[in-house]
This record gives sequence, C-alpha cells and structure tokens, in this order.
Amino acid sequence: MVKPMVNRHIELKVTSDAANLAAVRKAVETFAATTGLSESAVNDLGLCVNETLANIIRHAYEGRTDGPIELRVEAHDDRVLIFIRDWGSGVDPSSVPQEPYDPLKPGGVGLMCIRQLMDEISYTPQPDGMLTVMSKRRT
Amino acid sequence: MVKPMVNRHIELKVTSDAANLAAVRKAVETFAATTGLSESAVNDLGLCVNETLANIIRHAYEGRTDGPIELRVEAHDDRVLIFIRDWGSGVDPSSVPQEPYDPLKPGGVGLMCIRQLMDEISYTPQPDGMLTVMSKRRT
Amino acid sequence: MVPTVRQQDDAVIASLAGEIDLHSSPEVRKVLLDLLAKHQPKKLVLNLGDVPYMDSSAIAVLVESLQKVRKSGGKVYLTNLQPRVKGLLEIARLDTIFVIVPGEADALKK
Amino acid sequence: MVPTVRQQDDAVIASLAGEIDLHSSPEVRKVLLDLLAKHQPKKLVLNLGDVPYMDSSAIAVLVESLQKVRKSGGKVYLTNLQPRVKGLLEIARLDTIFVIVPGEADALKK
Ligand SMILES: Nc1ncnc2c1ncn2[C@@H]1O[C@H](COP(=O)(O)OP(=O)(O)O)[C@@H](O)[C@H]1O
Ligand SMILES: Nc1ncnc2c1ncn2[C@@H]1O[C@H](COP(=O)(O)OP(=O)(O)O)[C@@H](O)[C@H]1O
Repeated sequence: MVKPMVNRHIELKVTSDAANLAAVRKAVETFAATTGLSESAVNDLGLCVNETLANIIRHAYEGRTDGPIELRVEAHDDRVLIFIRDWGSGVDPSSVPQEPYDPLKPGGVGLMCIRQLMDEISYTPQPDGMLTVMSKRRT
Repeated sequence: MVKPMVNRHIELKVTSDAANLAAVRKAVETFAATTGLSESAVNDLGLCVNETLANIIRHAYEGRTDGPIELRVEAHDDRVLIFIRDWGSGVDPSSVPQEPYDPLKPGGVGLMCIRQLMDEISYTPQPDGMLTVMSKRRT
Repeated sequence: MVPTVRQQDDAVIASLAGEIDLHSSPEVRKVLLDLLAKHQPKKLVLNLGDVPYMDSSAIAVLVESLQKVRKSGGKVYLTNLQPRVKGLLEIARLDTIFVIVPGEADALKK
Repeated sequence: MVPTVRQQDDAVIASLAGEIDLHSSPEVRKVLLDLLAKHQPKKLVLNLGDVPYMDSSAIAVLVESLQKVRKSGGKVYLTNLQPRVKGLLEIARLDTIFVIVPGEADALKK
C-alpha cells in the first residue's frame, strides 16, 4: 500500500492550545506512515512533534492558547521533514542554558527526546518568531 | 478534560491523494473529540470527511493526485463546522442526477452517508472550484 | 493488508486487518478477487474483527465480491464486525444482503 | 481519564486509561495527587495497560507522584507498560527509578 512518494506533503495550521496536540500528532503520524516510514520512526516523529509544540505553547507563547502555529510535513526519498513555524518569543531553545539532566527533577525530557530521536533539528529565529525544522531518516 | 470551546479551529492543506485521507480523517476526528463532540458524532464526521474528500479526489479532480484541498474545522457552541475547498471541476454533487440507490450496484453510498449523518451540507460553487460546508450538531 | 486465508470444506475464510479507505481498498479488492478466482468458494467468510473502519470504497469491494460469489451460487458471510463497520453496512442497506454473524464458527455451521 | 482505583493492604492500585499529553496531564496530576494525599500509600501501583501514549508532561506527573510517595517512605510500581510508554521512560532514564513490573500481581507480591 505504500508508494515511494517524494514530495507528498501536508500542512496544518492550529492555535497554541494543548487541546490541539493530539490532532496534530495523529495527522503527522498517519501521514508519515503512508509515506513508508517504519512504525517506530513514525512513533518517534509523533512524540517529537508533540514535544516541540508543547514547548512552543508553554515557552514561546507562555501559555497563550491563541498563538498561531503552522506545520508542514514533507515526504522525501530518504527522510520525512517537518517545518514548524511559530510567532512566539523567538527564543532558540538550543541557546537556553540547560541544567545537567536529572531524571528526578522536572524538565528537560522534551528536548532530550528531540535530540535523541530526530536525525536533524534546527532552530532558525525569524524576525517575528521561530522556524523549527526536524527530520527523521528512513532507516 | 473537555473545555467548552467556541472558536477553536484547525486548518489542513493536502493534495488530492487518497493516501492523505486517513491523516485528514484522524486530525478531524481527534480535534472534534477534544471539542466535546460525542464519540458517535465524531465517527460520523470522520466518515463524511473521508467520503467528501474521496469524491473530490475521484470526481472533482478525476483521479489527479496533486490537486489542492483545504479544510477548516471550527468548534462552535452547538456544532462542529467543516469547510472543504477544492479547485477541481466545480460540479455540484447535489445537482448530479442520481439513480435510485440500489445496494447491489456500485456507487451512491458516499453521498448517502453525508445526507444521513450530517446535520447540514451545502455546496457553493466557486469561480475556480467548490466550497463544501458540513456540520454536525452536538446532540 | 495481506489477509490471513484458510479453507475449510467448501468455505474460504479470510481475515482482513486495518482501516480500509480509498487508499487501501484497491489492494483489498485485488486480494479478494484473486482469492475468488482461485477458489470459487460456495462460502466466503470475511472476518472483519481487525477492521475498525471502512469507507464506501471498501463497501464497493465487498459488493463486488458478493456479486462474484453469487454468480457461482455461493454466499458471503461477514463476521466479528466492529461498530463503525456495522453502522456503514446498515447505511448502505447491506446488513440484510450479506449474512452477518458474530463469529467464524457461526458462518461455518450454517 | 477517571482512573479505576482500589486498595489492597498498604497498596493503592490505580489504572489510568487513554493517551496522556499536555492537554490531559493536568487532570491526571490532580487525580494522582488527590489520591496520594488521601491514602499516603506505602505502595503506589500504576497500571498503564490502557495508556498507549504519553508525552514528557505525563512523565513529569509520574515523577512528582514518585517524589510524594518517596517522602512518606513508599515506592511506585508501573505495570503493563505499552511499548511507547516504556520507550519514553527509558529516554527519561526513569526505567530504573520506577519499579517496572509486568503486571499488578508482580507489584503486590514484592
Ligand atoms: N520553544 C521554546 N521557546 C523558549 N524556550 C524553550 C523552548 N523550548 C524549550 N525551551 C527551554 O528549554 C527548556 C527545556 O525544555 P524541555 O526539555 O522541553 O523541558 P521543559 O519544557 O519541561 O522544561 C525549557 O524549560 C525552556 O527553558
Ligand atoms: N465532488 C464531486 N464532484 C463531481 N461529482 C460528484 C462529486 N461528489 C459526488 N459526485 C457525483 O455523485 C455521484 C454519487 O457519489 P457517491 O454517493 O459518493 O458515490 P460514488 O462516488 O461511489 O459514485 C458520483 O458518482 C458523482 O457522479
């Protein structure tokens, strides 16, 4: 059922409401699965999209529920690419000094997931927010 | 977990590829569920979005897989509203003469689902395609 | 969507799995029509216990299979239906045309 | 996300159900903290068999519960983990901090 599909893509626009996390995650996971990405890679992608959006909601938008978030998911031969644009604080998470990870203290799990599970992650500050790009390779 | 949410909405842009049906359906179903729509109403909505998109793919775009389709799902106090825009043939399905339904002959199930399960359905031809609007009430 | 298939006397029993929509129904169609061409069973038993969802394109595949089985004088049984699939068969007024039974055993003993 | 809760000796056993993300974790947090305040159990057994998915906000709730239970000298057991939840606990390096066991019985007899 899976055709090798370059350039298939979907786009989503949502507001920064945590209630939207599951809908976005499932759209991304289901789309990625139909491009032939393995189940475990699909799960990784879904979790990292969730974590990135949760950080945008909690940190970049400081809990505001009406901030715009746009996503574009692209299927490529060798990987699935995700672009996430927000119009929040524009703070680059990779530039925020992090405490060494302590499993018994709250925080730090989200970025750790993204770093461990994604093959690429980049934050490109925009004049009015942030562009986050992540990718997961096909093997 | 369900807040009464007026004006929550999500938007999706996909191409007219049947491979995208499941991702769109799940996004719509999951979003609708978080607005407090009952499980059976959520299921009805998901099926009707699937059927509408399938008709756009097969009829309005005549099987082309690269035609744009845009969806907007809005949560209102009394119902969930769905706008579906395509840039296909612009033919109004409700104006196409239909054979009386015969369960043993192919065809006719899609529109019948939509008529039976949705509370409102309208087709508004656009200069360059079609705007389909459907809604499902909250009880 | 490779179904599990087994034969028992004059019956072919196929278990489908997964959601079936316009994207996957062409493959299901091919599988079922190949199966029918090969076995021409008097009974086709479709276990849909692992099919949580289908759309009208899947319904069309079921009806096409039914027509083929009927041509050779046979019957089609649907078993283990999940609620959404049952609901769609009712809307399509096919719930009285297919023989819907709880499980495979019910189909086989008929 | 109303958990099923029962008590047995000094253990409180709570079964959670559903996907837990930033949207639903505040409710889960409230439920668990209320439970702990009420019972102050020596053993908290969380059956996660019906939790197919959680995100880092759910992990934070589990850790907060763990801290509370530990303060009163108790232990937290996680049972019936689904693969995605297990994977996340491993990434968070919590798989050796919670006591992860296959089923409720394994937690109770420890
Ligand atoms: N989108 C973002 N905007 C601003 N700061 C962020 C963003 N994402 C992450 N951060 C910073 O990185 C820290 C670690 O993030 P994370 O690992 O997800 O854990 P948590 O968010 O639970 O603290 C956050 O506390 C925050 O300071
Ligand atoms: N978006 C559309 N554009 C043009 N014609 C349509 C569209 N949707 C439905 N139709 C017409 O209505 C008929 C019935 O549609 P439907 O009930 O979905 O069954 P089917 O598509 O299987 O024939 C179609 O065969 C087609 O002629």
